[in-house]
Amino acid sequence: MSGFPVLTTILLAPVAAAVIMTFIPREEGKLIKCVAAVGTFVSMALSLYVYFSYDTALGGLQFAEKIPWIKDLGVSWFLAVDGISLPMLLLTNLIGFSAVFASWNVDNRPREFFILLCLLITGVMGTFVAHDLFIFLLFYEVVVIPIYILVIIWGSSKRVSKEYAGMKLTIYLLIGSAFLLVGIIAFFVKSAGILGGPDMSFTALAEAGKQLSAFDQTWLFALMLFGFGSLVSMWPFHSWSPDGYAGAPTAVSMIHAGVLKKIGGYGLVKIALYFLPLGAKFWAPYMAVLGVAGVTYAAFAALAQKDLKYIVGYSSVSHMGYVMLAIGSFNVIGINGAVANMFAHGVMAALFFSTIGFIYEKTHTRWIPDLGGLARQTPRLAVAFMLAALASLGLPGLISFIPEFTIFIAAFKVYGGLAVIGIAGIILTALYALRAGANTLFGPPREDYDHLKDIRGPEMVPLVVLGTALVAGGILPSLLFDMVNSGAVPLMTHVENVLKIGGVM
Amino acid sequence: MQVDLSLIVPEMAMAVLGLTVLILGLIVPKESRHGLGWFTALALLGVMGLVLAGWNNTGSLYGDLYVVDQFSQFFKITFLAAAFLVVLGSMRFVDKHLGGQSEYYSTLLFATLGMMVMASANDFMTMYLGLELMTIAFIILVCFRRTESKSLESGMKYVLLAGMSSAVLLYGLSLVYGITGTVVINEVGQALALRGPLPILMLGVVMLVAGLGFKISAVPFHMWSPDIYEGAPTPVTAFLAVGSKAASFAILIRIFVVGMFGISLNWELLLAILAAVTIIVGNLVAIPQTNIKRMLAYSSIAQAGYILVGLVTASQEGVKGVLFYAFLYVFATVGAFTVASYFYNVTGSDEIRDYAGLAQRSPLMAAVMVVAMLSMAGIPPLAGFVGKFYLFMTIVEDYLWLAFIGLVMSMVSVYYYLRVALVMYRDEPLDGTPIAVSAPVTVTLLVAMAVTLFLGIYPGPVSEVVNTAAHSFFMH
Amino acid sequence: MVEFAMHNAWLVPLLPALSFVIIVFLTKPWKRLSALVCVAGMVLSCVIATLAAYGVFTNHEFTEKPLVYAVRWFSMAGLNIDVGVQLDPVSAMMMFMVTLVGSLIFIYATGYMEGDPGYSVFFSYLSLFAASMLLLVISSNLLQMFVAWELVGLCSYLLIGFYSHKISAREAAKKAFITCRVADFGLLLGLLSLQIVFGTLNLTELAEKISNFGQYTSMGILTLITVLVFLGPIGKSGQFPLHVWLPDAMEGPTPVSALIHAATMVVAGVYLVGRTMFLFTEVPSAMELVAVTGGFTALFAASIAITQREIKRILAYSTVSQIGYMMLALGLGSLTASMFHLWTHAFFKALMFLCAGSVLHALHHKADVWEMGGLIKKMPITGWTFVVGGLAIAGIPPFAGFWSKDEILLAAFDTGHYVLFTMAALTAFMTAFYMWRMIFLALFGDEKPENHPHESPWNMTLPLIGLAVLSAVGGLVGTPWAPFWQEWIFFGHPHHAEPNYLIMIGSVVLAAAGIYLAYTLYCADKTKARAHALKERYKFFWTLSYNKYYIDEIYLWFNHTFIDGAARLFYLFDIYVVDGIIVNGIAAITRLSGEGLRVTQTGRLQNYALVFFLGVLAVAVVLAFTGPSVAAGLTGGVK
Amino acid sequence: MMAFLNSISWVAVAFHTLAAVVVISALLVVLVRNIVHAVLWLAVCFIALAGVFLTLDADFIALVQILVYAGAVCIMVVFGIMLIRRGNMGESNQFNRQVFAGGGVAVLVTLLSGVLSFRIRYAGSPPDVPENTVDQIATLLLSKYVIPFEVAALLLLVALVGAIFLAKEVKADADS
Amino acid sequence: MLTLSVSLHHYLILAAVLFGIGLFGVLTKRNAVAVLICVELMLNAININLLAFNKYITPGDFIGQIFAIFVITVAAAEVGVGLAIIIAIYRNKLSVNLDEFDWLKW
Repeated sequence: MSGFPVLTTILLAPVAAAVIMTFIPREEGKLIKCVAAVGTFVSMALSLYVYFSYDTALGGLQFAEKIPWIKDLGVSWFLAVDGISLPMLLLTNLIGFSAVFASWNVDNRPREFFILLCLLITGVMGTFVAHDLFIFLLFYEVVVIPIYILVIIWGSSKRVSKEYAGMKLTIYLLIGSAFLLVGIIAFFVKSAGILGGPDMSFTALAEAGKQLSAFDQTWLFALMLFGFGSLVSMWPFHSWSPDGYAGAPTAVSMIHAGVLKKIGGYGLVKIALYFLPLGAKFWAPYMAVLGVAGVTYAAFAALAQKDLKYIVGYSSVSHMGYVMLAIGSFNVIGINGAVANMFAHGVMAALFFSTIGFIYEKTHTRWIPDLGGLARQTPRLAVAFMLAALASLGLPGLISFIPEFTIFIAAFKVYGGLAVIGIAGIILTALYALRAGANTLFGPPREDYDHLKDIRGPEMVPLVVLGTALVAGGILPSLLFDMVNSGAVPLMTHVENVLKIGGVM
Repeated sequence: MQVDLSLIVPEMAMAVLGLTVLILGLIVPKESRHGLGWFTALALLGVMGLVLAGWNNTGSLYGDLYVVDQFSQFFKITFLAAAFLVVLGSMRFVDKHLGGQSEYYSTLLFATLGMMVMASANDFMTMYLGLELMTIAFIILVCFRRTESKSLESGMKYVLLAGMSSAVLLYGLSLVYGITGTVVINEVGQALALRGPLPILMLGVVMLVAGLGFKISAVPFHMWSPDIYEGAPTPVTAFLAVGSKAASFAILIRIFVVGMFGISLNWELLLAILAAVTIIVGNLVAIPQTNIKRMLAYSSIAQAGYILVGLVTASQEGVKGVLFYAFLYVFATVGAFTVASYFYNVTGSDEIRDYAGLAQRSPLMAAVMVVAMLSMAGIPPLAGFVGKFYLFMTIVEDYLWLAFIGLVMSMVSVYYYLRVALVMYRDEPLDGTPIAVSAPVTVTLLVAMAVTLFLGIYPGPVSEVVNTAAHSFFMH
Repeated sequence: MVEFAMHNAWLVPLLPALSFVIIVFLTKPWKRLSALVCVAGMVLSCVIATLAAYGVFTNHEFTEKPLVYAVRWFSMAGLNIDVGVQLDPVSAMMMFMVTLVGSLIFIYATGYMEGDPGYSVFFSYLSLFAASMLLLVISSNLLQMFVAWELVGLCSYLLIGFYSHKISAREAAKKAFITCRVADFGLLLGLLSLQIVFGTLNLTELAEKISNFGQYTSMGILTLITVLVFLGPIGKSGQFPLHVWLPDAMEGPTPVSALIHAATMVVAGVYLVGRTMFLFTEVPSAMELVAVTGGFTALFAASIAITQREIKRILAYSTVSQIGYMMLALGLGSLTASMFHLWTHAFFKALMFLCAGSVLHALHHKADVWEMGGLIKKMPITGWTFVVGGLAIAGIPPFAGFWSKDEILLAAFDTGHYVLFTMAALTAFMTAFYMWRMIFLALFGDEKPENHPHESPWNMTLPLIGLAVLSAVGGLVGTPWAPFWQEWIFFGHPHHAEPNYLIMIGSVVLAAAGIYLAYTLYCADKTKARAHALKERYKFFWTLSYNKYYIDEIYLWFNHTFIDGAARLFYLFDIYVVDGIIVNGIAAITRLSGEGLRVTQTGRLQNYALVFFLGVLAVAVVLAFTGPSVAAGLTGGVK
Repeated sequence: MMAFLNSISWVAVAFHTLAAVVVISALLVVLVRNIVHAVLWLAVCFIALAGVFLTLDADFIALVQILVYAGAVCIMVVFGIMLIRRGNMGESNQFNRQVFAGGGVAVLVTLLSGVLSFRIRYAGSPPDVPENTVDQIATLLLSKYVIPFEVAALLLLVALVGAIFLAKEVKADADS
Repeated sequence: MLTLSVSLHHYLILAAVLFGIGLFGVLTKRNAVAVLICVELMLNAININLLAFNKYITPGDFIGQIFAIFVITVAAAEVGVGLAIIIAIYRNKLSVNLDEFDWLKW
C-alpha cells in the first residue's frame, strides 16, 4: 500500500460522506446516518490499519505525503504520522465513529447535523496528521464553526443557554488561538530568516527553533501556551469548557472533550515544546503549577455539581490538568504520560458523554437529584456509565490508570510536593465520579423511568467501540505506550540537544 | 513623445462601454432594459479579458504620469471582478427598486473606470480626477433610489462629506506639490528622499492621511461610511465597500510607499496606530448593530484597518499582503452584500432578526453569508485567514502589539458574525417559503463562495500573481 | 502435573477471569449455567493452585529464590513495568487458601443467592473478584499488585452495592471505595517513590536493592516511603482509623462478606506488608507503627464488637480486630505468625460469616441477635458449625485459631513488646466474650415464636461443614510441636519459638473466661437482667462503644464541612469570579464599549465632519510626537 | 529700481486689497442670515479671488474662475435655492448647535496650516511668467495631461447625467 | 507702502484663512446649500495654494494651473450633483435643514 495516500484518504472519507449527504433528500434520515457511519467507519478502519502497521521500532514520520502547496509561505500538503500523532488520529476516529451512533436518534434536521459532524471530524483529524504548521492551523480553527452551529441548533440549555455556551466556547477558543497565531506568525517570520527562506514543515521549523535566542523562545512559548492552553482548558482558562459541554449536543461534547481539547495538548507537545525547547524549559514549572491547580480546582468544582454534564465538564478540566502537569515535568516519561493520558481521557470522556447523552435522551434530565436507580431499568447504559466513571477515577485495568501513573512518576520525580497535591486529585475524582455514578444508577428505581428502553442496536456502538478501547488499553497498555514512546523519545532527544546548545542566536 | 496607447485599451474600452450603455438606454425599449445588466456584465468580463491579455504589456505613458504595471493590472482585475459580481448580483434589485437601468449601469461603469485610472495614475492630477470620477459616480449611485429618503440622506451626507474630504486631500496634495515642485509620484519620492521630513510636509501627510483615510474609512475618518452603507441601495453599498476602498488603497500605496518612502519612518507608526484604532472601533461598534448592512459597514471599517496593516512597513511583502487581502475582500464582501440585497428584494428587510431561518429557506444564501463573514473574520480555511497571515507577517517583527490587537479583535468580530449565523441557522423562519435564488445571483454567490474557499485552501496561484504584482511595483 | 501447575500459575487468576467474560458475554441469561461456569472456573483454578502450592511446598528453594515468570507489560524510556507470577511459599499458601475458601463460598452462594434477579451478575462479579484477588496474590510486581489491589476494591464496591436499590448499600459501597482510595493514595505515592528511587517495582529486584538502600536514598526518605506504603494496607485491611468502611460493607450479600470482607480481600493489606517485609524490616520505626496500629486496632475493634447487635456487624468488627492481630504480628517481625493467623482466620471467619448468612437466609434477613435465639435446634448443621467457628476464633485448642493466636502472643512476648502483648491478650479475652455472646444469643436460649427458621439446602451446608473441618484442623499445620508452617513461611530465616506453655495456658484461660462470662450473662441468665444492669452502669462506655466512638460521624462532619464546603467554594469562585467577573466581565466591557462608541455615531453629518477634523488634528499631534525628527522640526530645528 | 519697486507695490496693494475682500466676503458668506445674500457674497468672493489669481500670473485661471464659479456655480446655486421654495429667506442660513466646537476646530486647523506654511522655504522671488499661458495650457492639456483631461470630461458627463436623473421629477410608477 | 510686500507666505496664509472660513461654515451651517457653498470656499482656497506654488516653486511650469483647472471642473460638477441631491431630498422631506437628516445613525 506504499505510495497510496492513506492519510489523505482518511481525511477525505468523512468529507466524501458529507458531500454525498448533501445530495440525499432531507427526509431520508436513516440513509443519511448510514452514509455518515460508513464515512467515519472507513476512516476508522484505515486509521486502525495505519496504527497497527506503523513501525514503532523504526519510529519517526511514516505514511508521509508531501505536495508543495503555497510557495511563498513554504507550505506543503505535508501529512505524516508519528508515535504522538497516531494515537490521537486513532482516538479521533474511534470517537468520531462512536459519535455518529451516539447521535443516531437525532431527528431534527439530520442532514445538516451529520454533514457538520463529518466536517468536524475531518477538521480534528487534520490537525493530527498535518506535519506542516500552516496546514495544522487550517484545520485547527476550522472545527470551531461547525461546533458553534451544532451547539446552537442541537444543543440544550440548562444553567446557561446553549447560545451563550456556544458563543462562549467559540469566542474563548478563538481568542486563545489569536494569541497562538501571533506566536506562530512571529515564529514563522523568524524561522524564515534563520532558514533563509520560508518553510512551514514541522521538521524545518524545529531546526529553526534551535537557533532562536532564549528570550525569543520564552515569549513565543508563552503565546503558544496561552493559545494551546486555553484549548486544553488549562486553569484558569477553562471556563468555556463546562458550559460549552453542557450546552453541546452529545456528539459534540464527545468530540470536543474527547479529541478537540487534545489538540491543545498535542500542540503544546508537538509544536510549542518541539520548536521552542528553551521556552518550554522556562515555562515548565508554571505549566506544572497551573496543571496542579487545574486538577484540584476543577475536581472540587466537579464535586459541587449536580448536572451530569457539568461533572464531566469539570472532570475533563481536571484531567487535562494532569496533562499540563505531565508536560510541565519536562521529561520523556512525562511526555509519554501526557500523550497517553490524552488518549485515555479522550476515550473515557467520549464514552461518558455518550452515556449521559443517552440518559438525557431517555429521561430528559441530567439533574442528578432527579435521577436514580437507572441500573435496574437500563443495565447496559449503567455498565457504560460505570465504565466511564471508573476510568475517570483512574481504575487500574482501564485505560487511564497507566497514563496517570506515568504522569505521576514523571511529575513526582521533578516536583515532589507539588505533584503530591495533584496526585491527591485521584481521591476527589473518585469522590465525584462515584457520587455521580451511585446517585444516577443506584438507589431506589423511579417509577417514571420504568418504561425506559435500554440502549440497543446502533446505540450500543459507542459502548462497544469505546468500551473495548477502555479495557484493551487498560489491560495491554503497551499497545498505546509502544507507539507513544516511539514518538516521545525522538522528540525529547531533540529537546535535550537544543537545551545543550542553549540557543545559538 | 511616444505614446503606446495599447496600454490603456481597457480604460478606453470602459469609457466606450459606459457611453454605449448610456446610449443603449435611449434606444432599448423600457421592457427589455433589464438586458442591459447582462450586457454590462458580459462586457465587464470582456474588459477583464483585455486586462488579462495585456498582463505583461507594461509601461508608462506621458513620462510616468500613467503607469501600467502588474500592480495596477491586478487592481484593475479586482475592480472589474467586483463590478462584474455586483452587476450580476444586482440586476433584479435594479429592475425592482431603482429603475434607470442605463444610467445605473453606465454610472457604475464610469465608477469602475475611475478606479482603474486611480490604480494606474502616477501623478496627483490623474489620481485626483480618477478619484473624483469614482466619487461622483458613487454619489449618484448612492442616492439612486431617489424616492427613498434614506438613500437621499446618505447621498447628501456623502456628497458634502466627500467634498470636504476632497478639499482636505487636495490641500495635502497642494502642499506636497509645493514642497517638491512636482506632482509625479516618482519625482516626489526622489525629492523627498533628499529633503527629509519638513514640518509643512508633515502637514501635507496629515491631510493626505485624512483625505485618503476618509475614502478607506479609517477611524476617525470613518463616520460617514455606516450611514452611507446603510442608506445606499445594497448593490451600490457592496461596490462602494469594495471598489472605492480598494482603489483608494491603490493610490494610498502609491503615494505612501513610493512617494513618501523616503520619510517612511515618520508615518509608519502613525499608520500602525490608525490601523489599530480602525480595527478596534470597527469591530466594537459592529457588535451592537441590528441592521445587517450597518453591521457589514462597521465590519468593513475593520477590514480597512486590516488592509492598512500591510502598509505599515512599506515593504514589498506588505504590498503583497494588501493586494491579496483586497482581492479576497472583494469576494467576501460582494458575497455578503449580494445576499443582503437579494434578501431585501424578497422580504424588504435589512434587519438581522428577519434573517431567522434563512438556512432553511435558502441554504445557499445562508452558507454564502457565513462563509463571507468568517472569511472577513479570518477563520481558516477561508481566504481571510491567509490574507491576515500575509498581512501580519510583515509587522510581527516591529509592531507586535498591532498583531495582537488585530488578531484578537478579529476573533472578537466572530462574535457578531456568529450572531447572524445563529439567527440564520438556529431560528425557525417566520415565513417558511423557500427563497428561489435567481440565476445571476446564484452565479455571483457561487463565485464569491468558491473563490473565498479556494483562496483559503489553495492560495498558491493567486499569491504568486500577487507577488509578481508587488514586485513590479517595486521594480518601478 | 505439579510441574505444569507451577510453571503455569498464571492460569489461576485467568480461569476465573475467563468465567467472568463467559458469564458477561454468553451465559448471562441462564442463571444455573452462569453459576456453574463461575464455580467451575474457581474449582479448576483451585486444583491448579493446590498442585502449584504442593509443588512449592515440596521444594525448599523457593523460599529463598521465588519462582518468577514475568513479561514486559509496558515500557518507555526510563520506565519499564513487568507483569508476572511470583511463586514462593507465601503466595502459594495464599493462592491455595483463596481458591479453596473461594470454591467453598461460591458453592454456598449458589444456594444463598437463589431467587435473586441479579443471580448471573452476582456470579460474574464473584469471578471477577476471584481473578483480581488471585492476580494480586501472584503478582511479581508492585504495580501489578496495585492494579489487582484496586480491582479487588472495585469488586468489593460492586458487591457491597449489589443490592443497589437500597440506599444503604449504595452508600456503603461508595464509602468503601472512597476510604480505600484515600489509603491507596498513600500507597500509590509509596510505589511512585519506590519506582523513582529504586527504578523498579519488581519484588525480587526491590528486595535486592532495598537491602542496601544506602546507595539510593537516605533513611528518612525510606521511612517516609514505608509509611506511605503502609497507608494502603491501613485502608484495605480496615485498620484504625480507616476501618470505618468494613462494618458498613456488610450491606453486601453474605457470601461476599465471607469471601471478601473476611477471608481474602481485607487481608490483602496484611499480604502486601508481608510481601514487602524486606522494606519494612529496614525501617524499625515503620515496624513499630505497623505493630502499634495492629495492636490498637485489634483492641479497639473488639471494644466496639462487644456491644453491637447485628450479627454481621459483630463479625465485621471481629474481622477488623483479627486483622489487627495479623498486623501486630507483622509489626513484630513475625511473618510466620501473621500469615498463620491469616490462614486460620480465613477458615473460621469465612465459616462464621457463612453461618451467619445461613441464619439470615432462614430468618429472612432479620439481623439483630437479640431477636434470635435457640436456632441450633432448627438449624443443627449451621448451629454446630457456628460453634466450631466460635471455638476457633476464641482460641480454644485444638481449633485453628488457638495455634495462630498463640504464635502472635508468643511473638509479642518474645520481642519484649509487653504493652502490645497485654493488649493482644485482652483482645483475646474480649474476642471470646463477644463471639460467644453472639452465639449464645442467637443459637441457644429460647426460640422466638415469630421466627420460623429452617435448615439451609445442601449447597449451603456442605461448604459450612467443609470450612468447619478446616477451622478445626487448619491450625495443626503449625503447632509448636510440629512446626511445618514455621519451616515454610518466614522472613529472613525460620523462626523456631520455643513453646511457651505459660502463654498457651494463659490464653486458653482467657478464652475460657470470656466464653464463661458470655455464658453467664447471655445464656444462663434467661432474663438478661445482669447484662442490662451492666449496660446501665457503664452507660457512657456502652454508648461510646455502641456508636463506634462516633468516628463515622466525625468523618461525615469533616466530609460535609471541608470537602463539600471547599467544593462549593471552588464552584462559586468559578462561577462568580473566574467566569463571572473575568470572562463575562471582559465580554461585557467589550460589548459596552461597542455600545458606547456606537452612540458617537449621531447621524448628523456635521458631527461627522467635526470628528473628521478632530481626527486631522489628532493625526497631526500623533505625527508630531512619533516621527523621529518631526518634533524637532516643529520647534524649528530642521530647515 | 524704482519701477521695479513700484511694480511690486502694485501687486502688493492689489493682493492685500483683494485678500481683504476675499476674507471679508467669505466671512459674510458664512455669517449672513439669508442664504440668498450669502450666495451673492460668494460671488463677490469668487470675483475677488479671480483678482488674486491675476496677481499670481494665472490669467486663464482667473477667467475660468469668473466664468465657472462666479457665473455658473453661483447662478446654479441661486436656481437651486429658488427651487427649494422657502417662505422666509431671512432665517435661511442659521448656525447649528456645534458652532463653538466647529469654530474652535476651524481656528485650530487654520492656525496649524497657517503657522506651518510660514516654514516653507523657496528660492527667492519668482522669475517672469511666460506670456500666452492659454496656448501652453491648452497644449499641455491635450498632450501630457490628456488622460486627466478626458477623465474630467467623463466626470462632467457623469455628473450631468446623474444630476438630471436625480433632480427630475419621479414618475408615480417608478417605484413600487 | 514698503511694508506692503507680497510673498508666497501671504498667499499660503490667505489660502489657510479661506480654508478655515470654509471649514467653519461646513461645520456650523444648518442649511445644506450653505454647506455646499462653504465646501466650494475650501476648494478655492486650494486653488490659491496651487497657483501660488505654481508661481513661486515651479515657475514656467503649468502644473499648478492645470491642477487648478481640474479642481474647478470637479468642484463645478460636485456642486451640480450636490444641488440635484438637495433638490431631490427637499422634494421628499420639504427641508434642507441638515439637523433633520439623522435617520441613519448608530
